[in-house]
Amino acid sequence: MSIDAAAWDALRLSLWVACFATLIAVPLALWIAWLLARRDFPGKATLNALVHLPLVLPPVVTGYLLLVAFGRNAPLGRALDSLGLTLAFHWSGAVLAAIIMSFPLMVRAMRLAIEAVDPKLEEAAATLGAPGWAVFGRVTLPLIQPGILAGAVMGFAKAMGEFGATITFVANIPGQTQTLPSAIWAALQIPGGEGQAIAMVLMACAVAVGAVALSEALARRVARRISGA
Amino acid sequence: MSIDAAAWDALRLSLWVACFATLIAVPLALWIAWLLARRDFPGKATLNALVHLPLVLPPVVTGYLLLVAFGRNAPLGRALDSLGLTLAFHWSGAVLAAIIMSFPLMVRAMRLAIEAVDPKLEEAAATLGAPGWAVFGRVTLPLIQPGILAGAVMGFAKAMGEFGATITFVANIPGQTQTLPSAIWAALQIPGGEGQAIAMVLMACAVAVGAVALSEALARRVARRISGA
Amino acid sequence: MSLSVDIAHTFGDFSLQVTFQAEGGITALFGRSGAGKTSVINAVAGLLRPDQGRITLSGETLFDGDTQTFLPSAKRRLGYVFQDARLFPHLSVRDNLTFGSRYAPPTAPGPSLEDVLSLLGLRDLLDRAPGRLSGGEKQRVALGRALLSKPRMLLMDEPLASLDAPRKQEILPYLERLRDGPLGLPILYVSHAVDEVARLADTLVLLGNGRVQAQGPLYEVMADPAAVPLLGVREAGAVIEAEVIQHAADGLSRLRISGGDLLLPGVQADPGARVRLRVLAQDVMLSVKRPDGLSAVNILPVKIETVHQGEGPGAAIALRAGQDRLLARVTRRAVAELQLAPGMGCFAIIKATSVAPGSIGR
Amino acid sequence: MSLSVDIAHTFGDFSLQVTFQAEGGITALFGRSGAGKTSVINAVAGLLRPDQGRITLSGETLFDGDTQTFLPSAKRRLGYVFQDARLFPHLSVRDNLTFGSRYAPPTAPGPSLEDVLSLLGLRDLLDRAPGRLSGGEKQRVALGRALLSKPRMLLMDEPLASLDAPRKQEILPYLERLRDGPLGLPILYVSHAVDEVARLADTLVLLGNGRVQAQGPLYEVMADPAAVPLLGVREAGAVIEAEVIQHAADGLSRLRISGGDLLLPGVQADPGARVRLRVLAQDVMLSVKRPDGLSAVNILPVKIETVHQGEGPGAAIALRAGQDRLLARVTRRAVAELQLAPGMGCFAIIKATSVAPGSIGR
Amino acid sequence: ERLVVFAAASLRGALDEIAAGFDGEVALSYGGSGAIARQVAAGAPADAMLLANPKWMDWLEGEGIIAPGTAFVIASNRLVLIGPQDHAPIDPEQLPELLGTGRLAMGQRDAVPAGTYARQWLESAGLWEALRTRLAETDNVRAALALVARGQAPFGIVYATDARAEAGVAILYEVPPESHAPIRYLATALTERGQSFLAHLASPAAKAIFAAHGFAEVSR
Ligand SMILES: Nc1ncnc2c1ncn2[C@@H]1O[C@H](COP(=O)(O)OP(=O)(O)OP(=O)(O)O)[C@@H](O)[C@H]1O
Ligand SMILES: Nc1ncnc2c1ncn2[C@@H]1O[C@H](COP(=O)(O)OP(=O)(O)OP(=O)(O)O)[C@@H](O)[C@H]1O
Ligand SMILES: [Mg+2]
Ligand SMILES: [Mg+2]
Repeated sequence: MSIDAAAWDALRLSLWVACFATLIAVPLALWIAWLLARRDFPGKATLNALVHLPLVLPPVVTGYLLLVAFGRNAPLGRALDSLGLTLAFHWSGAVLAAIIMSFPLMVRAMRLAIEAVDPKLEEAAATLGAPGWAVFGRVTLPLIQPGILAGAVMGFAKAMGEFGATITFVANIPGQTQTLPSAIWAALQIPGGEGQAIAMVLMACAVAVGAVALSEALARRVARRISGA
Repeated sequence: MSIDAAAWDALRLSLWVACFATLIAVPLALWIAWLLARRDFPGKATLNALVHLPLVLPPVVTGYLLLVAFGRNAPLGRALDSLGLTLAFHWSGAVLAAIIMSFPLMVRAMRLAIEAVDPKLEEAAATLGAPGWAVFGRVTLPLIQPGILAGAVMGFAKAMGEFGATITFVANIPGQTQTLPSAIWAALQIPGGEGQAIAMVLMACAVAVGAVALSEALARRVARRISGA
Repeated sequence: MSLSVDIAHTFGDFSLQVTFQAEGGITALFGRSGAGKTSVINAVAGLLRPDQGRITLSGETLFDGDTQTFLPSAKRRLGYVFQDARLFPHLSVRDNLTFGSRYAPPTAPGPSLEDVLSLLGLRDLLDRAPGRLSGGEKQRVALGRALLSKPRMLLMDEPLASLDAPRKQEILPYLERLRDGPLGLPILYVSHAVDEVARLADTLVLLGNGRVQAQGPLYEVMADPAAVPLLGVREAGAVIEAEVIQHAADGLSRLRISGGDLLLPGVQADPGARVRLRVLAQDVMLSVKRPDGLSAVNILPVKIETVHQGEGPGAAIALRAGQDRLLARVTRRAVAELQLAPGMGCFAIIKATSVAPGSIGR
Repeated sequence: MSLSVDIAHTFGDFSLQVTFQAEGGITALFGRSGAGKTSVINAVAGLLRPDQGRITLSGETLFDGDTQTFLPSAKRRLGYVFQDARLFPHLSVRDNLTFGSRYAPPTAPGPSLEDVLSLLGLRDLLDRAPGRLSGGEKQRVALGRALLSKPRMLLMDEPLASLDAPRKQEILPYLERLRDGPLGLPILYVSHAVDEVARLADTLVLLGNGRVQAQGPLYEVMADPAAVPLLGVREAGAVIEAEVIQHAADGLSRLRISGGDLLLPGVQADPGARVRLRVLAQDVMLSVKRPDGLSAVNILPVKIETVHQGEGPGAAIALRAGQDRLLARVTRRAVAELQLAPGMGCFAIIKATSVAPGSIGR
Repeated sequence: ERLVVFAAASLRGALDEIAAGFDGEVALSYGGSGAIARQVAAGAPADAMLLANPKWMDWLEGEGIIAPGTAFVIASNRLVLIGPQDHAPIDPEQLPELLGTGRLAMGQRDAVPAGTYARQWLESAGLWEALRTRLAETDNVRAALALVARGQAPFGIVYATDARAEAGVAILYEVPPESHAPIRYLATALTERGQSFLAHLASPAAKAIFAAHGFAEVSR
């Protein structure tokens, strides 16, 4: 296998993992963000701290905890395994790691957006007969689109860049669990690997530029729609 | 030096670095966020992508790039050095790494908040004679406090957890650049080091809980003031 | 359909303690800025949970402080037109208008989008975003949005304050039709404008400082000389019912009230219909003998019931014309010169044009 | 101080093309919802940059499309009272009120905080957050905030729409004092309410559909029978100046106009002062012979100038009383029966109480 | 079905070449020795593993993941002292003075094997006390190399294999192998198929490749 092919594989896997992670994490993060912004319940402070934890802990620790929880020999891992969902040493594990690591970023952005929604508009929707979920879906959700978008692009970028937790949890198997950051790291581990590393860093930059540009274009459309300008 | 003392040192240093990094990064991030939210200029897209880059790149690469840019032999590093600001193997280098790594999180949150400010209020301030900076200081800034706070707490958490870029850029010098994540990482590399690592992870968790709780309390006060409820 | 409100609530220094009944039709809440009108209407809509009390609509309990009952807004089906329009900024005018229609029971009666578009002149704005509307246009969309949610009752918080007079003259008859039509849609209507209130309301609740100052059927509250200061001197005047007799070629119509006939312009109702007339106290002159050679064509024999001297130079005089009550506002000097006194018979001169089409309803 | 506006701007389908001059005093922009009033005022304030044209204030160019001049809002020093209050939600009422004071030149004349608090009844609300104010309270704070920024000119976009009549009666004289006092503060005033306009304005600009339909000194535009449909039938009426002669014990005052004397209640001005009277067309009756035994005490000999038959059953009649012009609105039937025609002399009967204190100014 | 081999990252250059010569497809997953050991303990689907740190092999034996005595040495390495490109060789005794205010870059003393070996050497050379507060410890030996190559640290202790390939640095002193515990890369098979790869690793061709990358020959 030529080096270049491996780099492309890593890029493809990273994109796949990041897209998948973003897709799963967005609704989940939205729900948590909504809970944190709008509900009071026991354990709210704990949940809030928990969401931030992956930011505070070194990623290796997060990866290690994942390994302990979802390893093939761990009860949880075994249970999921028997359901056909293998996480450890599988790209789906990389997705899980990416979700966890990007979660705090997503939740924060979305929560900020939810808190900025004028409750008077939600009240107006309620007086028009809209039940709670419809108020959320037809008023809150469209109004927080910029926040969702910001969260999604940060989460996607983080998922693209996640390394420590991923390599610890799912290792660095080319074509299977080797994401772009793992490949870059591995390239940096051998003498003369900088050339390869630079090529892959440029790939990552290109993805970042693309994702950011796309999100900006979407954000402009959303903003135009919301401000009605 | 007993292990426990080293852990406390690492915690102290991490807190110091994170606080310092947050203090410096907040105004800087606010400025960039404002530029991105409110101005159009050539190179805006590039700046925007650049801000996101530390999310996408593996931290090692960021650390390496910092070394290239701010190393002793790099012009920038030399210039700073001659100004008496030594970054090499110094906690100030850890601060720089933490700033860069937490920058995307801060900028995004603040930008989101700035974009949510009703321009009609800024217009109203202008008609009352307030020049641009006063409009920002007396209207925009107070209104985006929740975003600043959210950005600051995310940035602080990230700064507490930063590891890869820091150790690559300024190594792991106890009392100088050995932050809590470095210490946790080191403990995990030794068979049987989990015990120590867990103790330090708990420290990190405590900090996260504390920071999040503090930020929530502040956010509640700010929100009460803004909504006038 | 009857609304019964009996609530108490405190905001800091301000305390609200309001009890009133509205038996269908249009109930006007009238009062100065800060009197508590919006707070009352919010409590009815379910946006404010009062500290205590009870709100019922046609027997259904919307709120009961004792039993901790609180029906959520969405289940109350009350169409609320807010003081600030509160349009959804991300939806076009069309989507704002139709927002609530899907939550109404499919069989619920109500106006069609077409009706609302023509009534409110919104046809050209359908694809506009709310941010690009003028102040009055926003308010019209808000009104249309509430109507199209097919509510059981309309709550209107100064819905016409930002509208020009011609537009008001289009909307007011429509509200009357809603009230009187097969729906019999009851309306709780907040307004500063006495002429709107006089024209529309069946029941009048005068609010002041969080308390009900006077309440009752419009005819009674309006014809009460004691209510003159609450309503404003220039705005006081009786409201009477009349039957349309015939329309003449020059546009004047003959209307019959119990005390005689009146000739008025601009009456739209068919002969035989009953209409409501507002006769401003200041538009009624008194003469001790029947005058002639006057451009005023309406002269009614009346009996003075009470003479209510206010603080200023004017006096409010309650008159009986047949079974109807009229209110005249004259100067004290006139009271003295003409020796006006209760029990005295005289002639009320009402200028034909002073009963504007706008104040004729029902 | 003179404002000159000559601008053109297009929003989608709507095109604005407005040219007018305001020579100090109060200039009213009057027009239906969507006519373009807010757009004009925004352009003057610097919140809308017109596609082309020119705006100057006392010789200073605020905007010039040709030279690309555009003075930023903050440098224009115009106090803008917005149609929506736009209070700063994070500041207390006090901080909202004093927001602009530090940017005004220290020597600039203007009202004190104390003045504004008493005028607007805001003293108890000083520490309140805007979110806890009623609709009318917000509007009052917005007005106070603009006044306290010591502007060179006030721009008011329906500032009184959400205020009750008594509060309006307090604020209107204050605006008149601002206009007439040592400041001579010019005001650009948007309103739907003809009575406010008639009372306050020196210059009237009637806007319709983005175009100026009529403009000129208030006395002329208001007494022009052709303007009746633009103003609304019920609101039309001449505005005349009178001199206060003396106050009688019963509260009536004798005022002299060129055509004779009038007895009116509630005149606050001292003898010798000149006041402005609004006489609604519908409050003027015509009689071919001098009537007696009437409660109306004001009877003026007049000459009919024109008879303007509208579309409805009424007619607007321009009258001359001495040098003053009056407008009477009578039924067509009365025109026929009394054979009213230009050149004919007759008597105008004006009810004393129908010239309410509110419409007496200056 | 391809073979999966988990290997210490520092073996990468040589191992990639060796795997290319293997009869069959091999996926090499590189990581830190500690991470690999933990992953194997957690059930990683590896057929064989190669670690740079014997302590972790002991740990796996202790945990009962691999049978005692199955691990064997496949390569060895040497430590060198490096400095700027044009620097003359030095006597380690001079190191404390030559460092000046600079720092000595090396792997983290406890966590990174190269750091542990370096510390053992410095201790045996009697330099530890003088230098231990003047170190710049990194999370892997490549980072230490980068610090010296970028001039951030004047000197560093790294593996000979890394130093040879980096043009930006010069080898100033070869650390005597007997001054520290032997540097040994240990391999063990976890599956039947892994055995064949290990056999290939022991082949002369593989040994030649190791040697070409600067790894020292080991006698079994
Ligand atoms: N959240 C609140 N906190 C404190 N006071 C409040 C709050 N909401 C309203 N008030 C006060 O309660 C009183 C009644 O307010 P409300 O909005 O009901 O008045 P309103 O009659 O609708 O007046 P307007 O005609 O000006 O809209 C006012 O004095 C107002 O300041
Ligand atoms: N941003 C915009 N985009 C498109 N059309 C606009 C925009 N702003 C205003 N308009 C249109 O321009 C016209 C004039 O608006 P403007 O706000 O000046 O009216 P107005 O006279 O103040 O009305 P109102 O009395 O209802 O406040 C309206 O028809 C409005 O729909
Ligand atoms: Mg209100
Ligand atoms: Mg407007």
